[in-house]
Amino acid sequence: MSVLVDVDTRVVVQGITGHQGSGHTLQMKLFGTKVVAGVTPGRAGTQVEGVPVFDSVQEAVDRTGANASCIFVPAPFAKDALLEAVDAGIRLVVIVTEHIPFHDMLIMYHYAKERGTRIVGPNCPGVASPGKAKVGIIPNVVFRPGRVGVISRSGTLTYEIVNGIRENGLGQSTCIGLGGDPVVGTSFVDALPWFENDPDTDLLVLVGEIGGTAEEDAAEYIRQHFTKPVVAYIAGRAAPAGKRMGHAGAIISRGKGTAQSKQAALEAAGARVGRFPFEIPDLVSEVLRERGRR
Amino acid sequence: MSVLVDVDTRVVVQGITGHQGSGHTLQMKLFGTKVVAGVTPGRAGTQVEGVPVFDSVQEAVDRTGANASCIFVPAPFAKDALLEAVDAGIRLVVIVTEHIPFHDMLIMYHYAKERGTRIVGPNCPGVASPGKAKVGIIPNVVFRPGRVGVISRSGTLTYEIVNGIRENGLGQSTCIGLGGDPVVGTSFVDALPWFENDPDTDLLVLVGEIGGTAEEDAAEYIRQHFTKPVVAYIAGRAAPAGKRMGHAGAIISRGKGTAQSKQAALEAAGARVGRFPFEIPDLVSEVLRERGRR
Amino acid sequence: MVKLAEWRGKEIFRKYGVPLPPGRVARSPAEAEQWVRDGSVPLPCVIKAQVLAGGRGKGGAVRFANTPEEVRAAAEAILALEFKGERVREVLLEGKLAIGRELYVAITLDRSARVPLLLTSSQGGVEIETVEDSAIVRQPIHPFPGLAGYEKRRASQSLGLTGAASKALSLLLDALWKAFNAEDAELVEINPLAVVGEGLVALDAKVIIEDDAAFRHPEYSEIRDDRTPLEEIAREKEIAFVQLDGNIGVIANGAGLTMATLDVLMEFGGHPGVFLDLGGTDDPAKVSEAFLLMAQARPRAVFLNIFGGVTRCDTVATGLVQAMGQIPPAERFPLVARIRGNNEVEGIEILRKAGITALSSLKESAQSVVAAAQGPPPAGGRA
Amino acid sequence: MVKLAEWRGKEIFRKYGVPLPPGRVARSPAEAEQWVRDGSVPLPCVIKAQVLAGGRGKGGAVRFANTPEEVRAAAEAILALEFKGERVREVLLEGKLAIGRELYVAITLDRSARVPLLLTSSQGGVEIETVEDSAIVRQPIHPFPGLAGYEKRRASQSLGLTGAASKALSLLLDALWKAFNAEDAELVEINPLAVVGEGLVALDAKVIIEDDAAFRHPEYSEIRDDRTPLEEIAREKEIAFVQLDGNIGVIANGAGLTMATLDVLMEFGGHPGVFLDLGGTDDPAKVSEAFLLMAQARPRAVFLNIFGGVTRCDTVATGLVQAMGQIPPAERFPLVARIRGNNEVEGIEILRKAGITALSSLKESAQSVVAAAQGPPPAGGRA
Repeated sequence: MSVLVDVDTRVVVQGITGHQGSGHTLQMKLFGTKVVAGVTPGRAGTQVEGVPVFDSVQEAVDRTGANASCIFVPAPFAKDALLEAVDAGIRLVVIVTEHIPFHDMLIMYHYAKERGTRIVGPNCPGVASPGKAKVGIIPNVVFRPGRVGVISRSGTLTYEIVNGIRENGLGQSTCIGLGGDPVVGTSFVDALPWFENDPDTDLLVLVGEIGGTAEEDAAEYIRQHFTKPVVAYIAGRAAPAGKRMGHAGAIISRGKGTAQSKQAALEAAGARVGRFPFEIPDLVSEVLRERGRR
Repeated sequence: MSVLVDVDTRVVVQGITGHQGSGHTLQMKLFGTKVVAGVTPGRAGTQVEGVPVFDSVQEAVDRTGANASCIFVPAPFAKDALLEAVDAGIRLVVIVTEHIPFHDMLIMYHYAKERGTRIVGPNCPGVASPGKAKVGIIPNVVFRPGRVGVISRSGTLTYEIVNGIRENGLGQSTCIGLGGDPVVGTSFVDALPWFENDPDTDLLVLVGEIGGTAEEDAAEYIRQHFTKPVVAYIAGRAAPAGKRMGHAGAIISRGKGTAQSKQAALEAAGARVGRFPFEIPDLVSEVLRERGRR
Repeated sequence: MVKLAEWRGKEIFRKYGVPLPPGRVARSPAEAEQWVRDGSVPLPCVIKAQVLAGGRGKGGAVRFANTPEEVRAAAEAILALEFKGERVREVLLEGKLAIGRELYVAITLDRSARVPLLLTSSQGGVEIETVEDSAIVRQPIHPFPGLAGYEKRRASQSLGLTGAASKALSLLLDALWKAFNAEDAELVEINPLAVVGEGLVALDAKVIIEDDAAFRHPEYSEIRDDRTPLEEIAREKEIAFVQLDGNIGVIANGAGLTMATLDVLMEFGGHPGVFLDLGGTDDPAKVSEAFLLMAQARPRAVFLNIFGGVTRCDTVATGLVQAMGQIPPAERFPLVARIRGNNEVEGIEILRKAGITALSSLKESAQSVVAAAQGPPPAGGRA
Repeated sequence: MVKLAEWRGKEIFRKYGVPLPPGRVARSPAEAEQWVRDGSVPLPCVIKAQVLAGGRGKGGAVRFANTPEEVRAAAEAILALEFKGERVREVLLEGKLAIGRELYVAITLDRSARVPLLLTSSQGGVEIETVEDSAIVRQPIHPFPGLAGYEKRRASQSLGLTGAASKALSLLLDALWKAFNAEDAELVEINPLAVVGEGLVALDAKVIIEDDAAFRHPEYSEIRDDRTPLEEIAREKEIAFVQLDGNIGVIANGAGLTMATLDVLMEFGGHPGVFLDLGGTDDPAKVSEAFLLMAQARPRAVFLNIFGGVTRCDTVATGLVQAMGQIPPAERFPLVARIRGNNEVEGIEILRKAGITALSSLKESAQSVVAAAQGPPPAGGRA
């Protein structure tokens, strides 16, 4: 078992003929993912990295049985790409595209949710479960199969932490990058139950950042429902109020969304919160040792 | 058991202080319905026919446990009334109001459907199950408890047919008036499975009319899935094409929606189709006799 | 149901950005000539009668002209027409274009699925009813996110459009979708949609506005329609009233019951001439008003069929008797009443006192009114 | 994030029908005087500095005037101000109204619920952050059907409005809702919303437009903001660049990693002066451009922290070395690089050849850059 993706995941790449789309199609395949189709309107009949390209997601689904999508199309067209995926019956959509207007995402989120399609992202690295499948852009090299689950709002920082876990001799069950936008398809609170119920996950790493109250919501969920150990890191202690720190969602506004508030909430919920990213892999090892899992 | 309404139905009347709202509140109570609340903004604290009035549906639900609504508010405000009922968690909404723009109904229909609320109507007489509850305006006198189910697109014509069934010594399990608009919350196809699964219904009377393909859709469903006998009547054989016959939905347009097509489809599906409304009660008795149910 | 004449439909199209040929409306031959003389409409041009009925091309209601004089003559001829019963009040002048293919595009309602439906066909320029189902692509559009890009791409594909023409279609469909929703339309149809070079141009416009949304669109209340004058009066009085080809007037309460009454009459050899649905009204004054409207249609006989469920038979009878007193003797007609339901006995008694026979059997009363309609004609004409 | 000055916010409000006091913008004392002399703005009136910072009232940036001469004098005084670092370029003149109660109304985003949120409070006229939570009514608005009537009624109730004022609120909320969506706003706020007689008037306007929707709103691209000049350049070049109060420039790839790098620096006593996120760029030219922008901020030291996951360390290093060559010697600064991940060895080698020491430990490299920043200052000023 794993979270969101597994060996039955069959990926269609929307925007496969672009630079990012084609490059990451190769990487997903190298990870072992079944990338079965690509979509770029007007490019049907061609191939990218050995993957057949179709004009529409519906055709891709009909012809290849695709059940997950990875969206690389530019922001102005992302809403349409998502609607197309949902209407074609795709159940998991990872949106890598950044700079999607949040007003578009509000529509995308509710449209998908009401039809039972799960969105991860936008502006996110995606989902990977080593040995099974990857939908997104997390670098393959940082992974190795194991029993640590990871949920994160950032990209590179997560790669670094996941890599550190690997270097410490451990591996990951599933890693989900939620994305740094204010409106995301999957939040910590959405993803926590999956890891709670995943028999392959022993411990969860939560990587948060300033802005919003997603980490506080997560802490409340952890306090009430989550039984596995949690190690957390929150980026942005040094960020001033009112400035967007790279991510559209990373902003302390009107006194809400500080790193301090998030750290305190997670600590109160029993999580071990690291001060430095490089502490996290060590904390993971330590907690697992304490619990006798290692 | 019965269809849509039962002894646990607790009705809130939206627009209770109007002429129609108050009059039919009394009639519903005389039918034996638990009318627990009324809503008219600005009239909280008053009573209508002994029923307490609230400013909002949410208050009515919180204070009285209402789980069904009957909407009498004027057409321009009907969409809002429905949204309010759905957001307050009401599961069944009967919309009596006529002349609601179908563009509004499209929004109402999908909003309610995606949240699990069932709409009956608009422009409809509602639902009644003798001895249990009535949500709507079907006259009380035409009923008596029994085992004939009725689904209809018209009002008075249905009262007459239902009354005829009563005069023939039979009674009704549940009667649903779907309403005569082009976009209705509940269609024949939606309601047929309920009667199929209702152990209290032995036979179904279907009263259709010209316009749309709801009866053809129903015939297809009956052919494939409906095991109980069906007696049908279709109004509008004498109607010319292109004219709206009273109901907004009763129009033969672009060659679609003729009475002939509907009658033929229902007959092909095994239904007994009467030529005159006054034949229907006799056909019901006859079919039940043939089946040995009488 | 407000059917808009072509030029009104095109005014709406223009408002939302649907590309149109250069054109102007004229109400006189002189005005028509002026539009070409001042360059508002280029020559050669087409002159089209602004009527609601179809088949204008074959009926001489569409002409072509190469000079201002020809324009004037064509406008004069068309404005003198009575086309399928409609007097021609306006002509639309439009510059002739170098037309490539003719396509079909429309948005209407899918009643079963409860969604708007986008219809496209590469067989434009003919009545869509004559096009085979397999040559029409139907796409349901969910009202919430609205028309999506991939749906527009599929439409392009179905019409064989690529490149600039495909982009033009995308913009045109956005405009059409906006018009459909913002104007509360039942139908927005472009047939034919012409391919002109790399672009698209709407050569015709068929727009039907929904009646029930009139409270949002007072601008449509003054527009003439294909209603008869009596239907127009009925509409103002909010009475459901339809004129038919026969001679028996039918008044009943409830659309279904009124339709069923027409059906029964037909079965017994009668010819319904008026459909009048009293609806759920209880009010004797309203009943009376409806009845006087019926009288204006000059029926040979009238059949009143009431089932008192929500309404009461006695109040309907009272209104009826009041109205009968106001009809001049020369315009009176035989009346057969059939009354059932609430206060049925009282209602029948009120009618009996006024000299009107009321039966309770639908069959007998129908037979009786059909016989009455075959008797000597009343003072006036047909219903 | 485009924060609009009050007068621009009010232009948007006017477009959607939010009621406003009679007012005009002036860019000179003479223009201000003219608006009252020609009756465009009635007297007495208020003159307000058009700056983005709050607290104008206490800061002398809002004045009142009873005569044209007073208006001119007030405008002159305000236009000479530098308010919290912003030069005042415009003043807004508005007629003074007989104000009843002051309310608060706003629409913003509820990130957790992923819906717009309608906020109302009867305690308007003060900073909303100072109002107790229990005095603010929050209503989530589902984006699909949009703002519903019952939600507006609840808002009226929460503000204690009845009758005509309640109807005015309903229209105002519709306008605000439309503005929030059509303008792709992050925030539309009226504080205070004044009760004037039976009506409502927006005395202030706070509108923030979302950056990511800029492709739909070219009209906002020219609007000045509270960005620094360098941030403005970065925005045009699409580089995530934030100026802070310290003296160490931080370049990293990925927003989370960049923030974490700031955090680590702070922990070791450093003061970050620039946040520069390279994002996922691979392109040496883009890296070089970013680095030159960093140089313009005149940092005391720069810390480059790269984890090569999607990107490659060697291409980043190449861009860096190119950029270093273009910085004039007088403007150079100590650089500490920490590189991990894809092609890490190649990247370190490229830097080494250019005389830049690259470490692989985040801790050590952070300590090293903090030490460097405490050394002798470079030629120019602070970051």
